[in-house]
Amino acid sequence: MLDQVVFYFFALLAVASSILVVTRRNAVQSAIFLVTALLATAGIFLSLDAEFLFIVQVILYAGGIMVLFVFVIMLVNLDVALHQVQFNRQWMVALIISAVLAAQVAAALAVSRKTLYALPPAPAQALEPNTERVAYSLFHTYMLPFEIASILLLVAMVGAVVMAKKRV
Amino acid sequence: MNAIMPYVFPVLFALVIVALLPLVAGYIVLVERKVMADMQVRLGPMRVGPHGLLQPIADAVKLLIKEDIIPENADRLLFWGAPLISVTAAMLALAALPIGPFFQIADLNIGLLFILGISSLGIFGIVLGGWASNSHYSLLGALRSAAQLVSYETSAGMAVVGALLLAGTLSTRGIVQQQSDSGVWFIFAAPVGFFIYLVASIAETNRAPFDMPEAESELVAGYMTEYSGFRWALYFLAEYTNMIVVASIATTLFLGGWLRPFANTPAFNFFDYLPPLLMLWVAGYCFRRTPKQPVAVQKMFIAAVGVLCIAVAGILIMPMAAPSGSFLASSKPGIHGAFWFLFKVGAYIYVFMWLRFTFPRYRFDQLMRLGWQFLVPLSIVNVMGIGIGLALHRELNWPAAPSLLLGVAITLGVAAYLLSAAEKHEHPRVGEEEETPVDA
Amino acid sequence: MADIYNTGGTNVETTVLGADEIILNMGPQHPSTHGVLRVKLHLDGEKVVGSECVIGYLHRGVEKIAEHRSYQQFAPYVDRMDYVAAVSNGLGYCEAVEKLMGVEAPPRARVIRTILTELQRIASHLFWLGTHALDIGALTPLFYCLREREEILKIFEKYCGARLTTHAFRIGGLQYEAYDELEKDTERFCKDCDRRIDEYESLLTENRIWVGRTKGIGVITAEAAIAMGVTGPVLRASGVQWDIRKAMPYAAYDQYEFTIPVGKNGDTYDRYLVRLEEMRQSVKICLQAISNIPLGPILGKVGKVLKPPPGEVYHSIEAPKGELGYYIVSDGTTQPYRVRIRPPSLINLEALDQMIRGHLVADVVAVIGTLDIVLGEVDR
Amino acid sequence: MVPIGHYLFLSVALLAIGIVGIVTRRNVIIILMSVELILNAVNINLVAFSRLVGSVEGQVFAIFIITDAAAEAAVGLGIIIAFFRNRETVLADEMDILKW
Repeated sequence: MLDQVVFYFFALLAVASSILVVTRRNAVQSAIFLVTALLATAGIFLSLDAEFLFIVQVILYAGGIMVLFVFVIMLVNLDVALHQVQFNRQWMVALIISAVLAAQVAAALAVSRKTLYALPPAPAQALEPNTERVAYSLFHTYMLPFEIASILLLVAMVGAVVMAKKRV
Repeated sequence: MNAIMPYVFPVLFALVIVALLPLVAGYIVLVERKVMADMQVRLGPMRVGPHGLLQPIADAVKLLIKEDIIPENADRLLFWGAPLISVTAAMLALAALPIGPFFQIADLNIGLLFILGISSLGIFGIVLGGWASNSHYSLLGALRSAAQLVSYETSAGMAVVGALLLAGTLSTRGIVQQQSDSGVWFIFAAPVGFFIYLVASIAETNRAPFDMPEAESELVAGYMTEYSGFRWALYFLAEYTNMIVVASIATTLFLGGWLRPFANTPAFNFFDYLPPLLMLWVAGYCFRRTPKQPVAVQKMFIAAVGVLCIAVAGILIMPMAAPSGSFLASSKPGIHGAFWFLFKVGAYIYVFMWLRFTFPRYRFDQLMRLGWQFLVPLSIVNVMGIGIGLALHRELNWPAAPSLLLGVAITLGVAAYLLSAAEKHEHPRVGEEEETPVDA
Repeated sequence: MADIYNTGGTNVETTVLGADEIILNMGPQHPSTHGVLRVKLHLDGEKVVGSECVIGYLHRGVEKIAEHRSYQQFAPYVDRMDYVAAVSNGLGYCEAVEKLMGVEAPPRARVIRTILTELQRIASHLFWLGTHALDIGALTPLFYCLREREEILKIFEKYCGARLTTHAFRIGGLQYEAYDELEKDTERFCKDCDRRIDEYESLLTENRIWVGRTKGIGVITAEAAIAMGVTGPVLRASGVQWDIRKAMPYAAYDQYEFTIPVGKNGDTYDRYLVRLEEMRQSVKICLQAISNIPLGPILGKVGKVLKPPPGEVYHSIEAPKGELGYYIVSDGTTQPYRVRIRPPSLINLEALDQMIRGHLVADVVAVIGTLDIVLGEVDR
Repeated sequence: MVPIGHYLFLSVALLAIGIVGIVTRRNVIIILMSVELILNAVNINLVAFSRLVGSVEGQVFAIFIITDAAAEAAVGLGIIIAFFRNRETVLADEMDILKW
């Protein structure tokens, strides 16, 4: 019961703020609603016993990446942007793509419904202790991807600096 | 019924904290003003209540009834919401703090990360408030603070990681337990980490000498320039709550949380008598000042404060006087733990104030340089040093003290190198030694 | 490598006015423009690429008022220019009129004038130190400085009854005879002051943040300083040894031993050191002066109605902030035909633009502070 | 645990909203934000299935995706700043030159 309330609360919050993200004219407000959506997702993670991912989502996504976004939005001139047309005329395309997507997922779910729903969820303790399990998996099984990810970050950092640097 | 029971105490405790926090923040402001006055050969607030004891309440009332001004071209939604974000983030972070072994809202598995993560969301309040005000001063202040918080979070986080290596857990309670078991506060095992955290936490709470975002002599009040009244008070509340949060983190991580000094040594058990004695001393001071108050109301008020102190002393003494095994005696760690925790938090905040009134302010580029070129490398080396020490101790079975000391020594060596490199940069030319100029 | 305490961009960089340039109005209502100065800053990010000072918010037409007052009546008005150093203003004016009339103040008056003016210099520098430190973010020195300044103001109060706008002197000598304990009070203060200055130095001089904030900031070379007409400690910090007390002695300065501190780099830090040393030298002068105050009259031979012969005179003194000059034209009547005042703050302020280019907004505050301007004097 | 289908629907909803954002918006920054939304939708799936089968692998991959998002945001925003500096615009349909 409590599970469901929590899930629907966060799900509704996530969907509502996502819609606001793509519909607000003002980019700063969009960014704020994106933060809300990300935090709602973090809440869903928490309800799924993924504590570590919850905090990663909060620190990295909401606290790190989004601050970067807000920073950049403030750097680029918004007063001008506010008076520009914010949407192109592709509503139909978007709707069609979404509809097709929805239909696909619905079909897939309908087909696999029996098997998918029959799967019993793992016991609640399966992921305990969460942080240690994630760490073990990250540093033993997925050591190589982890290192590759760090190199990716390094490359991204260098790339961002090169891109954003003032041309002298 | 049983399903609800586990939630009752945390919810009650959360309500108490949320209700008391504005009051506590107000009194921290009063203490700050008094400390400032003491250091500046003044008296500080003396008018409202005896020794200005009612000043915070008068200030709060003033702020609440002030006209609510929203600038003409401000983004109303964000201008309205930004202070709320700041306050909410700061207050949420309090949830995982253990004020003594019994008083804690939630002992999360990821406790410490939770505090760090949630309090880092407060930055949105600052940035959005500055941006929504639609003023140059505010925007500059907001951009500065965004850059500053992100920079110093890095080194603060790395300093925390150093202590976490020692603790082996993220749970705040577990960290203190670990310090209790090993008998050593982590400040002694990782002094450099504590230093880094001290500096970074001052910068993160925007306090002098790192109070760039609100540097009053340059940007008037930074991101808060356009705010007034209640919204401004919310920002202030958030700032002081953040101070409490970082002080609590430092206390939990480095200063042994709720443990009293030498908690494991029975020879120092007389330390248990210090808290009640301290409270009695404060009570005595209040009574001594009572006849000197000019107005009857003030006499009564300061006497009431004295009685309150005696009551607290009584609460602190009771578990010690009660027969062992009784409920009262078993509550001793909780009550005394809460005292020591708050005492340490207070001491940490006092250091904040002390630094604020002593030092001039950094310039923004100097601040960033200090953060990125000194603190971040040092904090990484600090983690490595602690790691080396722990590896020597755990893998090679060296005794704990020398191996940890070796780690500290490595870190200090790097710190000395960084400082000397900075020195060289500062005085590139030989013989440019500055002397008091004399006439020729 | 890790230059944590870099002293910042001293090299002036001229940026073409670009799209990212914003204009920041600093003042007239701003906590650290020392009154009602308005600086229009052209910023590239936080870097200053240009600036304009807008002055005149405190203009009271002091020079014009002089044309409608008798010589005696005008004396109190000059106190209102540099209200932090009223005694010095008064001294300059009185000596200028005396020069115009060809009279001299008696020796006793001149020595007491010297003592009070030097005390005023210390008071002015103390006030500057406190506010300058406050601008840079050190809250506490201000209160220590005001504590010492209070002692000086008490001496003034005992002497003439006023603390701020003293009107202490009279054309031809002194308004009042020195009170009995003047020597004792001054000596006590001087003995104390040396120790206090050491205290301030322990707070600031070697503080890394202070050094980082002031060294290499607002540099003005000796040549540039002379070209701009900058005077006072600002000039001396650039290495020019020019002090009117030595160059063209007035009052009783030729009788005393003191040195003129000079700096090397002409930056904010040097100006700080120069002013501190000047305070020490002032203490020295005061101690020498009180040890031997000659007896005799305090007022020279001037009549009740002053009628200087037609002519003109320029007389300048070394006020705490620089050269304070009075140019007075007399047409032989009881009122001056024209008075022109050369306020040190105004001329020093002109160097501001040159000093802050290429620095950050925070440095603008430091440089305005280090120039030690008083807007009452700038706008007159 | 809430049935897994609910999570899938939520995930699809976020994905669709993200796609709508990408297709209809002109502001590049908001397009980037929509991409973040889509990545987020993927994360929900991964974590939900991780909980369902009781293995942390899904969470580990979610962490990798967040890392990816960080890298993408850094480079993307760097490009936007560089572009804005040259063309004074952040609108996608005005980014119509191959070289500047």
